[in-house]
Amino acid sequence: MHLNQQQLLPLYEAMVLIRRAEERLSRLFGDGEVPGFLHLSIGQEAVPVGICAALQAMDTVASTHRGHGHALAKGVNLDGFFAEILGREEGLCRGRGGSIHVADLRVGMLGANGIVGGGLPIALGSALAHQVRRTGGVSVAFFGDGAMAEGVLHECLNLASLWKLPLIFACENNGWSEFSPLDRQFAAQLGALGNAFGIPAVQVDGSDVEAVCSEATRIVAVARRGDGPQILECKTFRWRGHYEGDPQKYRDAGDLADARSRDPLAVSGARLEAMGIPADRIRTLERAVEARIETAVASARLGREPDYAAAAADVYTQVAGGAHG
Amino acid sequence: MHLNQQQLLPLYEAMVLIRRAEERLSRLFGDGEVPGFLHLSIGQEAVPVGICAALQAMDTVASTHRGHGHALAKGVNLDGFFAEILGREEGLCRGRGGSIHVADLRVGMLGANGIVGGGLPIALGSALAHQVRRTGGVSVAFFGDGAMAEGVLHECLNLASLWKLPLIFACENNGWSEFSPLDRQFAAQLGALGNAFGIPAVQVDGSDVEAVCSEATRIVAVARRGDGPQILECKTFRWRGHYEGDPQKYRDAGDLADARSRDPLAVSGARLEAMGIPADRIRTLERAVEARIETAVASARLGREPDYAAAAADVYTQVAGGAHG
Amino acid sequence: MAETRYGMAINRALADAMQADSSVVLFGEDVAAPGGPFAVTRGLLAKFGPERVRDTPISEATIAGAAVGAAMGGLKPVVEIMFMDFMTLAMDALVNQAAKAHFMFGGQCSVPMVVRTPHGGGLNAGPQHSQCLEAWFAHVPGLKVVVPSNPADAYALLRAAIADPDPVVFVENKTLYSAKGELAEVPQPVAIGDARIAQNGSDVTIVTYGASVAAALKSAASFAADGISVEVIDLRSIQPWDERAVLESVAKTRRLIVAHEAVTAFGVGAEIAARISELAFGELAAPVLRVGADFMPIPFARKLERACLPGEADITAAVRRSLDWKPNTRITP
Amino acid sequence: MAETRYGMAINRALADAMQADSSVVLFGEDVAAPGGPFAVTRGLLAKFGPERVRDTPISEATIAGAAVGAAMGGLKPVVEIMFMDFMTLAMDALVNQAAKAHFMFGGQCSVPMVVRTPHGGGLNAGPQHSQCLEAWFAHVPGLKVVVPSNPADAYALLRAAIADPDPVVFVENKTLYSAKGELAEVPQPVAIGDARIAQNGSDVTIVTYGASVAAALKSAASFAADGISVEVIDLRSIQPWDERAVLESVAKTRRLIVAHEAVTAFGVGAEIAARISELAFGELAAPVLRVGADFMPIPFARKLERACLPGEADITAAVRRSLDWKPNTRITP
Ligand SMILES: Cc1ncc(C[n+]2csc(CCOP(=O)(O)OP(=O)(O)O)c2C)c(N)n1
Ligand SMILES: Cc1ncc(C[n+]2csc(CCOP(=O)(O)OP(=O)(O)O)c2C)c(N)n1
Ligand SMILES: [Mg+2]
Ligand SMILES: [Mg+2]
Repeated sequence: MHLNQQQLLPLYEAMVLIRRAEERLSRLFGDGEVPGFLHLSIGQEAVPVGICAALQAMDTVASTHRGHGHALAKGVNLDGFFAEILGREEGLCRGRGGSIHVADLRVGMLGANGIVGGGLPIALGSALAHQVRRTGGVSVAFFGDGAMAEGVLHECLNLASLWKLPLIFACENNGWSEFSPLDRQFAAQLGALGNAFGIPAVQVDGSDVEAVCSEATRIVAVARRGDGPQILECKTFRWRGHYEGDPQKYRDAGDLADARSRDPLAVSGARLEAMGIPADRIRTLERAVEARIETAVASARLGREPDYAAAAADVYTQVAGGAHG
Repeated sequence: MHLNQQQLLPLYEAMVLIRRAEERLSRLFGDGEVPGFLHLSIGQEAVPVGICAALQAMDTVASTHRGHGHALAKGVNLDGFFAEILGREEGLCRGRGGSIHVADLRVGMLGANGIVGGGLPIALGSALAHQVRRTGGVSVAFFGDGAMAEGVLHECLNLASLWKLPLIFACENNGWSEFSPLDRQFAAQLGALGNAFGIPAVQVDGSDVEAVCSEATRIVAVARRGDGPQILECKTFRWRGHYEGDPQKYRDAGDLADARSRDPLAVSGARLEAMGIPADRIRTLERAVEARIETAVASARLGREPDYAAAAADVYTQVAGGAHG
Repeated sequence: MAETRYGMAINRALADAMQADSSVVLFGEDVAAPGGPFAVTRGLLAKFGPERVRDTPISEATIAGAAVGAAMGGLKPVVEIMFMDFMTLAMDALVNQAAKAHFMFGGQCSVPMVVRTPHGGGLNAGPQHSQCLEAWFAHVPGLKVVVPSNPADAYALLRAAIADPDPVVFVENKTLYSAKGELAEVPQPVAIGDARIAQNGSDVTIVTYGASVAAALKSAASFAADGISVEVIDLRSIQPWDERAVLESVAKTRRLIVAHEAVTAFGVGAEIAARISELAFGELAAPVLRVGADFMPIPFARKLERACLPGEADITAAVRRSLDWKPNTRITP
Repeated sequence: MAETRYGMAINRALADAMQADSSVVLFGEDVAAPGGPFAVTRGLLAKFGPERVRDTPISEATIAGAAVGAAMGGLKPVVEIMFMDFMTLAMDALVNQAAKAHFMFGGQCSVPMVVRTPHGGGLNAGPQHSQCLEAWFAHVPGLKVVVPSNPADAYALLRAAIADPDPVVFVENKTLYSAKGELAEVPQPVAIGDARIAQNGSDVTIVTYGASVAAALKSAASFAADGISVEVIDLRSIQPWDERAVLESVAKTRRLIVAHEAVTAFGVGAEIAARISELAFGELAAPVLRVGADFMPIPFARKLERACLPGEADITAAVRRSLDWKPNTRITP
């Protein structure tokens, strides 16, 4: 199924935002401006964008250690995003979480997660809240192919099926779990596994945002109308190392070339071109995205160091009284 | 497939041993002679007996909270068994474990287990030891239908498949997980689940020891020759409460009647009769079993109270030196 | 005032909280139709329906993790882990998610969830069904931990835990479920972090919580006969714990015993002893002494379990040691 | 003698142990082909082959549980949990199975397994990748816990852990992997439970372990300039810990600081402080003071993490407080 211009352009723009934001982060990391670890999703942009395009504002997503795409596609505040990753008080998490814990609850982004598989039961609980509170919302659990080995996936497939929860299991299958390839990590096909629990599963080309979006739209509607959990497995490619700085010695040139041969931006760019969108319109769009990013970076750089006393006082929700420690 | 007389008689005897031992335990429990909780497997005897008949002495089994059958079928010392459950120094575990932790490493019985699903990775590790040490042995993980919901099953199916371990997943599906029926506990069929991981699965009538034994014999041979893990799902029936003393209000009369209508002893008893074994031969066999049990009970009752100082000194393996605490 | 059992006080707290706030939901193994493994949730399914009271499969990791997501999504989940020993399967959700979300997301959200779980021995339930692991949770910034010792506190602390914006580990005690006590028509609230003077005294202080409170009170009563006045503080909350109440008592008695059922080594008592030994160093007339379970897995056999778990006699012995302590007593290495 | 990095000392210990004993096997996430997330297991796959050195899927519960079964089956598994924070997923196998099997089966078997895992902050890895959770394991009878602070101890303690019949949690420290130190051609053995006097002194004792040893030594050096003699004890083992060594030192100095990177509250230091405050009550010239991380999840941003984690300055301040302590100093409630 193909989208029309008005539909595809914003998705393209969202993918450009993720790509450029992460390229920018990569440079900032290289310059020592990003503390800690940094996991980039370059090459995988069509997955979060295609899925989040199928969501409404009230819908919720739980993310992974590779969560920038999910965050940006769900619409987190861009300034707060950069400020967080640079460790600033103005960050979404006031500098306490960093890249691996970016969250923006206002837009239903329940947080990146440092624990592989950690987002699955959180998303399930969020789906339960949608169901019990009759919000009409759905919840999405993003997880990688490596996460499929964690027992919590099994528990969540089972419980989501038993309780017919409005939950989308969104697998980003990029073929790698850190430095190990999928076939040495997981013996099952996710689809067959889901089917065993009575959960419908589809596979899509995760480099084609239109394909992702149209499947996501379909299954989100199914989940939303109360017909239970759904699985969407997106075949995608990790272009960069597991983390920035990873020399990727374990990866051969062919695998990397394969990865780069399916560029979600190129796939959708070609479609836009075929629709007759002039190249300079695209370029203008890209420039605008880049400008937003530079503004966000500049503002993050000007941000304050996080306030230690405020952090120390915020281990528990601040209500009257109560010292801890 | 049917067994001949010489084959079936010892299996029948082993089932009688479990039945009578547990009936005896039930009475001892009623009399206050058994401390703690007691989970009986009456009605399920054909499963451990059929499977353990397919095993060799070096093969290992990891068991569950409902482990008397596994223990007795694998050949644990009967005196030590009763002494343990009565909390005596002469017990298999010197009175430190009780019913739920009965173990006899000498016969490859790696222990009953108080943690639902807890035996699965232990059995997997044991299978790994068989594989690495080239013992030629196989390992069996017994688990209930309720345990299927634990994430560790998923992890073990995956890892056993990836590593082609000589591991038998032996599910005792008695339809109940404590006070909750299977259909409210688990949304998948175990066979389909196993197949998703590339693990062959068969279902058998767990009340027919011949059926269990012949399927077990076949798949144990497959696992033993290095062709990887196998699943055996045994449909069986829990006759008694989840634990002794359970009033079973959650269970309707029909379900209980169904359970009792498939008595493994009756099924095999009828076969023995059809083979022309005289009833008094069976009765003699049963009397002998009962006598062994009475001897074991008598000796357990005469047993010593466990030695506290010895226990306190045995938290770690006793080697020279080293105080703890 | 009416006499109520500890388990029933919890039941009433759950019912009252669910009545008062439709966002309170319960889930756990056998808590709905069967009414709970210890009958604590009996009747709640009938009262509040299958949407709010749910049986789960045996999936502890997901029970706890789902509570986190549900709490972030506007519910107030109260989940049950059937024995505290099984918290081992739920640690990630509690420690890495529930405890940290509020802080690590910069205060954007709270995680108002309660995990109810029973600890403790005394039932010959063996090494995997008898542990007291509350010290683990007290060591995790972001979690609160409470351990009520009687029906009134169980009611009030559970209401406080459910009302609390942060994740609370609510530790029950298996042997207390049938214990009776007064519970008022309109129960008094109790704030998490406030200890209770269970018995006033002036010669020595016993700080304790959970099932050990009863043993401490018995010990105190036995000393009263000898004219020795023992103060018993029921801590009620472990994280945060009421340092001020303990210091005030020690300022008076100058002698402190910390008693609990958990294994002594690296247990809750270590923190209390360390802290009071520091803060009241110049005031103490004897070292702070600890009473807890011996250093071993809780054994099965009656005699072994009894010997392993601390009781009135152990507390009494510690009180004696404290009272008899002479300045020149030195235990050499 | 040759200078070696901490990570390489561990690598050599693994290689030597595997060479010496064919029942030693390794498995964990990315430990085989990739050579370990911190390159600690590099080369071992090539040396010992895919049967004995295995990559696992991301399945911490099963990694730990399989180690139990493998150990009961005659192997000596050394498994890796990539960050100590992920031990939350492996608790059941460690606490309910590994720790208890020897005792609960009446001594029928031992469980000779080692779980290697790195703890600690300093890398801005955030709240879920920086925790020091060793106090949990020290509280569990049946587990041993060691935390080496330098290459020689890392080598010797890992050999001791692998040779040990019981389950050992072998805690490494991420920031120490690249730390250099001497490692002899034929390294000296170290027994689990034996502390090391890292620095002799007579005025005050600092008991510490892991990465905090270096901070303590720096602090001690800074005091030397003022003529104050600080003794530094590197505990090396946490369970069991060397009570005698600490008591001997305190008999001399009469002042004790316990320092570690873990959160202070309910941490390892609580047990040591409680125990020494009890045993040496009459001998102490000042209260036992503790230094540890502040009570919060380890924050991400550089400034926050630095402020939260204890360092030389915090140790120095504690030593000063101890030295300056006056008998009438009383912190009132
Ligand atoms: C519980 C847990 N185990 C291990 C890790 C270390 N780790 C971080 S990412 C990762 C690989 C995840 O692979 P996948 O799920 O495919 O996600 P991808 O990195 O490919 O996006 C691992 C093992 C972790 N963070 N959490
Ligand atoms: C991890 C864990 N969760 C919960 C329990 C409590 N429990 C004991 S047996 C049981 C039901 C097990 O059902 P199943 O696996 O079908 O075995 P069955 O009792 O039918 O033999 C439960 C929930 C436990 N022992 N361990
Ligand atoms: Mg991947
Ligand atoms: Mg069952």
